[in-house]
Amino acid sequence: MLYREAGQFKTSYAADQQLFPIRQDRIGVLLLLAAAFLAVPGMASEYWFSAILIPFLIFALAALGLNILTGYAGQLSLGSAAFMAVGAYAAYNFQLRVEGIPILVSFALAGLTAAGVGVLFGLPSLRIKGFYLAVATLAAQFFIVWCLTKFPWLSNNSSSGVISAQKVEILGHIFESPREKYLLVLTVVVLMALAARNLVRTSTGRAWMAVRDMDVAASVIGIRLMPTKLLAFAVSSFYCGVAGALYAFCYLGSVEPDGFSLEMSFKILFMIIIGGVGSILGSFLGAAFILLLPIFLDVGLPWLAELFHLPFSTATVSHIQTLVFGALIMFFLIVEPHGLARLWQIAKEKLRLWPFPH
Amino acid sequence: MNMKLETLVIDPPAPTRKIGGVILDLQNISLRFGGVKALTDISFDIREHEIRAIIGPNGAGKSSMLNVINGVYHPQEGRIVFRGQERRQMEPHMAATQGIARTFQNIALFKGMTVLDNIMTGRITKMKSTFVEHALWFGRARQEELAHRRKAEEVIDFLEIQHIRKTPVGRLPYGLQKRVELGRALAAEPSMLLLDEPMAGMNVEEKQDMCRFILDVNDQFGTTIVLIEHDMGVVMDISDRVVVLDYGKKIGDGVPDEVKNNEEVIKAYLGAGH
Amino acid sequence: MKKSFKPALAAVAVSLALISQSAVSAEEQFFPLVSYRVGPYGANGQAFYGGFVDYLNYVNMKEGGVNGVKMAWEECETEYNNAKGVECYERLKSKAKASAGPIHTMSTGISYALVDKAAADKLPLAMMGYGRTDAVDGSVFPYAFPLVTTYQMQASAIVRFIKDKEKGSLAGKKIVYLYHDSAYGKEAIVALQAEASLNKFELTLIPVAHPGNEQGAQWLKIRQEKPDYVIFYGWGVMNQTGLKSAQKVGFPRDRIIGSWWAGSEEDTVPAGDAAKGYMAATWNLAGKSLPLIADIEKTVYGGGKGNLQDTSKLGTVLYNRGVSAAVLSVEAVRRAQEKFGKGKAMNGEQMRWALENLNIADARLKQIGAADLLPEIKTSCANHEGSGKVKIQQWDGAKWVPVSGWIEGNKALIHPLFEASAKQYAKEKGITPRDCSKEKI
Amino acid sequence: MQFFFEVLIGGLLSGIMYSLVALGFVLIYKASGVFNFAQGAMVYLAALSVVGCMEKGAPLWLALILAFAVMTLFGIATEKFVLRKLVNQPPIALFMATIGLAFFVEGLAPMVFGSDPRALDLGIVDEPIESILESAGMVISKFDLVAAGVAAVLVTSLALFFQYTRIGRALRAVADDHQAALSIGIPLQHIWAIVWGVAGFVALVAGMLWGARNGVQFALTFTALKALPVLILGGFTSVPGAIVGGLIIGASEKLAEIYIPPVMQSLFGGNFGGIEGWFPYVLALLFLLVRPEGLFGERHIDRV
Repeated sequence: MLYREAGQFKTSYAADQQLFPIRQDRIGVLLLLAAAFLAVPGMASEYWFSAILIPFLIFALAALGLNILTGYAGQLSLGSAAFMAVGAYAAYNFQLRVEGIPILVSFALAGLTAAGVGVLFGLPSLRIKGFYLAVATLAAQFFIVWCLTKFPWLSNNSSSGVISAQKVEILGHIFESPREKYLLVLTVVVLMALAARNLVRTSTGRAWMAVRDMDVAASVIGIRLMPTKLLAFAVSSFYCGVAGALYAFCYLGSVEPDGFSLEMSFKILFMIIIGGVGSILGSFLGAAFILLLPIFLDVGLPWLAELFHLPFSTATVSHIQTLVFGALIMFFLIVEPHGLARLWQIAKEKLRLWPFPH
Repeated sequence: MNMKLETLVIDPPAPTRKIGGVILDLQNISLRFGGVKALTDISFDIREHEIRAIIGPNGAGKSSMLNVINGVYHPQEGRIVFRGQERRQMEPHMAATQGIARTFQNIALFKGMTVLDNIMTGRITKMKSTFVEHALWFGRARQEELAHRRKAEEVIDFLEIQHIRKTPVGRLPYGLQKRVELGRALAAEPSMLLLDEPMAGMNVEEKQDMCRFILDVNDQFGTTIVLIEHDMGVVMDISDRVVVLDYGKKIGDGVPDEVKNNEEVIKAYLGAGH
Repeated sequence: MKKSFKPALAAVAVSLALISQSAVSAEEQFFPLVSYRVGPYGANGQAFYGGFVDYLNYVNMKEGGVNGVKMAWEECETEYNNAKGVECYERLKSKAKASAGPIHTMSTGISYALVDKAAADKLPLAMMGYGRTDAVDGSVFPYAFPLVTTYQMQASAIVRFIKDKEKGSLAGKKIVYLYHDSAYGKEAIVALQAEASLNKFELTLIPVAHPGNEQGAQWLKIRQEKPDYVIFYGWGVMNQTGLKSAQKVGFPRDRIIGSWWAGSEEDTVPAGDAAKGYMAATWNLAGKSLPLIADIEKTVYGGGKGNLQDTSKLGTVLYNRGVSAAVLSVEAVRRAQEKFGKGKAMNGEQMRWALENLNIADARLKQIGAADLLPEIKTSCANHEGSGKVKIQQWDGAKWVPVSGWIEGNKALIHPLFEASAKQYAKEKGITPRDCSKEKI
Repeated sequence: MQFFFEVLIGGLLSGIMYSLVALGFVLIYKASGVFNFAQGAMVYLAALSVVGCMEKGAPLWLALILAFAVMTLFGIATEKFVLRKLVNQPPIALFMATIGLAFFVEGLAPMVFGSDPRALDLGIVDEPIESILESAGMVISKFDLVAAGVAAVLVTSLALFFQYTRIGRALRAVADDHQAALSIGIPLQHIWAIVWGVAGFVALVAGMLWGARNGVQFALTFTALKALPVLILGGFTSVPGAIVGGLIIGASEKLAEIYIPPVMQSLFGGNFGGIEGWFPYVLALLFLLVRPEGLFGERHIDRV
């Protein structure tokens, strides 16, 4: 009964095609945003901002980007981290080389740069499908990182290849404390998530999904495969690029090309699979799961070991963390192969009826 | 091959309908996959507003013929003249923009999307707004989405599938999926509609519904219909002209009665031992 | 289904409670250990942090801490991953407000990510022999300490060692620099190029892509080049593979000299016989017989408080290096207490001062039995490195044996490179460097 | 020219090492359509089991048998507790499950057997063959030749196994058609367990050779990265493809590492070595643009 649509009649198509057609969803999202913008900044500690909330939002944005490509347009990619690297290095270079450029413009240009590179590496998708394409995107992963290592100009000739992000200054205000950075990242991520939601509920998104579900049929009803796939690569890389810029400027501060490793690409992929392929909410849930689980294990396991006086050495506890992480991934897949977002959906369907079972 | 002769109760074609001139002319079409000949030297034409059936045993090349018409396959030889213009290489999406829509033998719906989204997708060639407008929900995006939603709802009303509009198509029974697929094709407001076995696997009642929809489409919108169907009763009842293929060759062409009495056609159907 | 979530929720609640736990009490000197013991380099971390923790325990057990202040610590696993390193740092830093020992990450990547954060939080970051090398210039990097040696000074010292072997001249010699293609491997290039033009030897650069488990092409190229020496900056599996590949093409191992990241038992044992004769730089010797190590074994392991699960690691190069890092850190605590009050826990700022004003002479090292665990070290605002000395050790097939005394890199040649790089960094970041001549001791 | 051949031969022999890892991927993909990301972790587990048993005092032959038992158990357990519960799920879910499996193994194996890098001595010294070195002046490694021999024996015995045993035929059948396989009378579950066991055996062989070559340690899991381009090139479903793909990748990446960076250096200046990380992938990608199904993969025609 809590989540009941009955009684909410739509009198116009406009009402039915809002961002969130169901009232409870609208209220829920508004509450969540209010909490994120108003309550969290007052309550969270510095640790929560710098170590959990900011990386969570940034990875959720990257996962969202990958989800657009993989979840909506059906093109499996293992190169997300490389596109983040492009974004990070592009933003750094725009700040460095263009006098007085506003930081947000740099971020947008970083996204566009990443989008351009994404389109380039998306070209093979016109001929290659499935796991073959996934492995081909690895070419992007390794090649891009290598390029960033090899062209010293890109890191302003630093001998190590490491770049240090410049100050984040908007309208004369310097975003320095974790709280300010959190708010900046939150704003960017919320806006981009809304834009993504708009994209996937309109004809752009329908074209992507059509290509994903059956590309021949899609072309028969008039969808041009090439621009549609390439647009997915571009938009996805744009998201990853902006995420990369935020990663460098609002999270780590200093980044090296090797930091944008294959491991990171995989992590982003885990997020969308665990969270839910083809779901915007899933990108956020997945990012939370993949980032928080190891932290909980890291904090919780030694505590449990102590509690039960288990003779675990520090190394053993670390091994158990890895093991449990793997086991939980399998467990969640077995319980719900379609991801956390589906679990949420099922919960919503149950709530529709609750507390009456039928 | 099932040559059912049970008769369906179907309204005869409306007398008001005027069959026009040739809109699509296929001349000496040959199609090969590697060494395998799928179609050999096939010629026939399709006139405006008519219902044209393509029949033949399994593997006769019927689906390949439709694939040639809307550009999925490119024949090695032959000419295709559409509305007086010869076309060479054409991609499927170009056929779609020229007003050719189709359904598939094995349903090719977008399984992860709802009925409404599938039908909205059918209108994609009519949409002009760009992805930037979509992302910002700005400019033409909003008006267009609403205008096309209205059109999509018309199709939904026409096919009487209002109750399932928000259901993901993957969850629908087979008969309804076929109907949704027809809806997706209709949403494009095509001038020519290619239907690949629209009634396969349906029970009598569902078939009647489908026939009614096909005739209504043809009648109300004047849509030219090219139809592949195994149910001879249906074919003979609703089509204006029938072309018969066997082993990639044309063996008969004409109005239903002619075809029914064509020696070769009878041989092909009976001799094949189906 | 519902049931199985309950323990998970409980764990979440517990973890949350733990994360928000309060800081440690004031009589303890807290060491945030941003460590790693699993993952690709887990074995290295186990030895290093095992040694580090054992020494802290040793100080507590032997003398009841420093002037009564007990050493305390908490570990957080980074898996050698930059993002996890930052998370760990942030988690531990709230506990490090009242007192903070220097942070050792044993990872160049994590150090880079922490340089700015640590400076903002006023927590000293120690990077012994790794990390951001231009932080040698303390005027720009007040809180970062690349102590003992850097990639560049080490390379310079290796060149000097070779030069001594070649009877004082390298003119016309050929040296190949084979390196891990990352910040770590790349930083020494400038130093080696400077050395090459100074000493007139021919330098060939050959990078190896991460992880470096395949070096066939590189070593065939080396065989073709026929260099007199190979300077080898490898890491992890790249080290064993390099030694094995050298054997495969018949390149003599005693002409290969590695950096300290490529000079531990973890690097040579897996290579088996192929490692025999190979040399590497180090600033601490291996072995259990060193007085301090022997005493740790007796006191800490005898007292059942040993941190190592696998005691065979006791006395390995990396274990002893962990002890070495801890000795240095504890000596800094001592120094800070001398200045700011004995018997008190020292906070980040006080520790920073101590690290910048270290002066550990040989006599003191002998006194604590750590003579061969550290070179003499004397830091200042302008020189956060403080030593620049290494020894060269050689693998005899079973253990590492020292083959040289302390060798100092060419400071006059190398340190200006740091200053230039630091200056560029200051400019990019808009930092006004401190005036080192005005720093009070 | 002599140098060219030296690099070429060295590359081909390295390529065989990649093929060994790729084989494991192919077997599982062929029989169950699962892209098994845990193959690298399995190589690690296998090698670690061998050195672990040897450290406890077992001779090499016994350690090998025990490790094979470990791998078989692992295969059966994987089928029983993971794959069976994910039947009929989309391939990406299965793929993800194998990633979870990889983490699981990477945590479990070192916990049981210790995480120190260790040497594995198979009694073959990895040195240049003297006679060739003297007569042709070329370096050909003894060890690599042995590895090539082992790979040849392995592939031959796999081929015989598939051709002449009942289980082998069932495995081939299941690759072609799951329904048909059921009609032979072997339950699909058993077939999956067996194929994971066989892949475990291949992992054991790969783990032995790679472990003896570079030491037994965590980095063995990275061998999977070397196998992926081999897979794309050879096709996911072809055993000969894995071998030929390995040879091509091995030879071309070594030649590229030697000959491409100088060209780039003359174009852009600077140092461009270390291209082995991406070169095989880009090569495989370019190859795919010409032949999207790989060298020996099955051609796929869209039917509508």
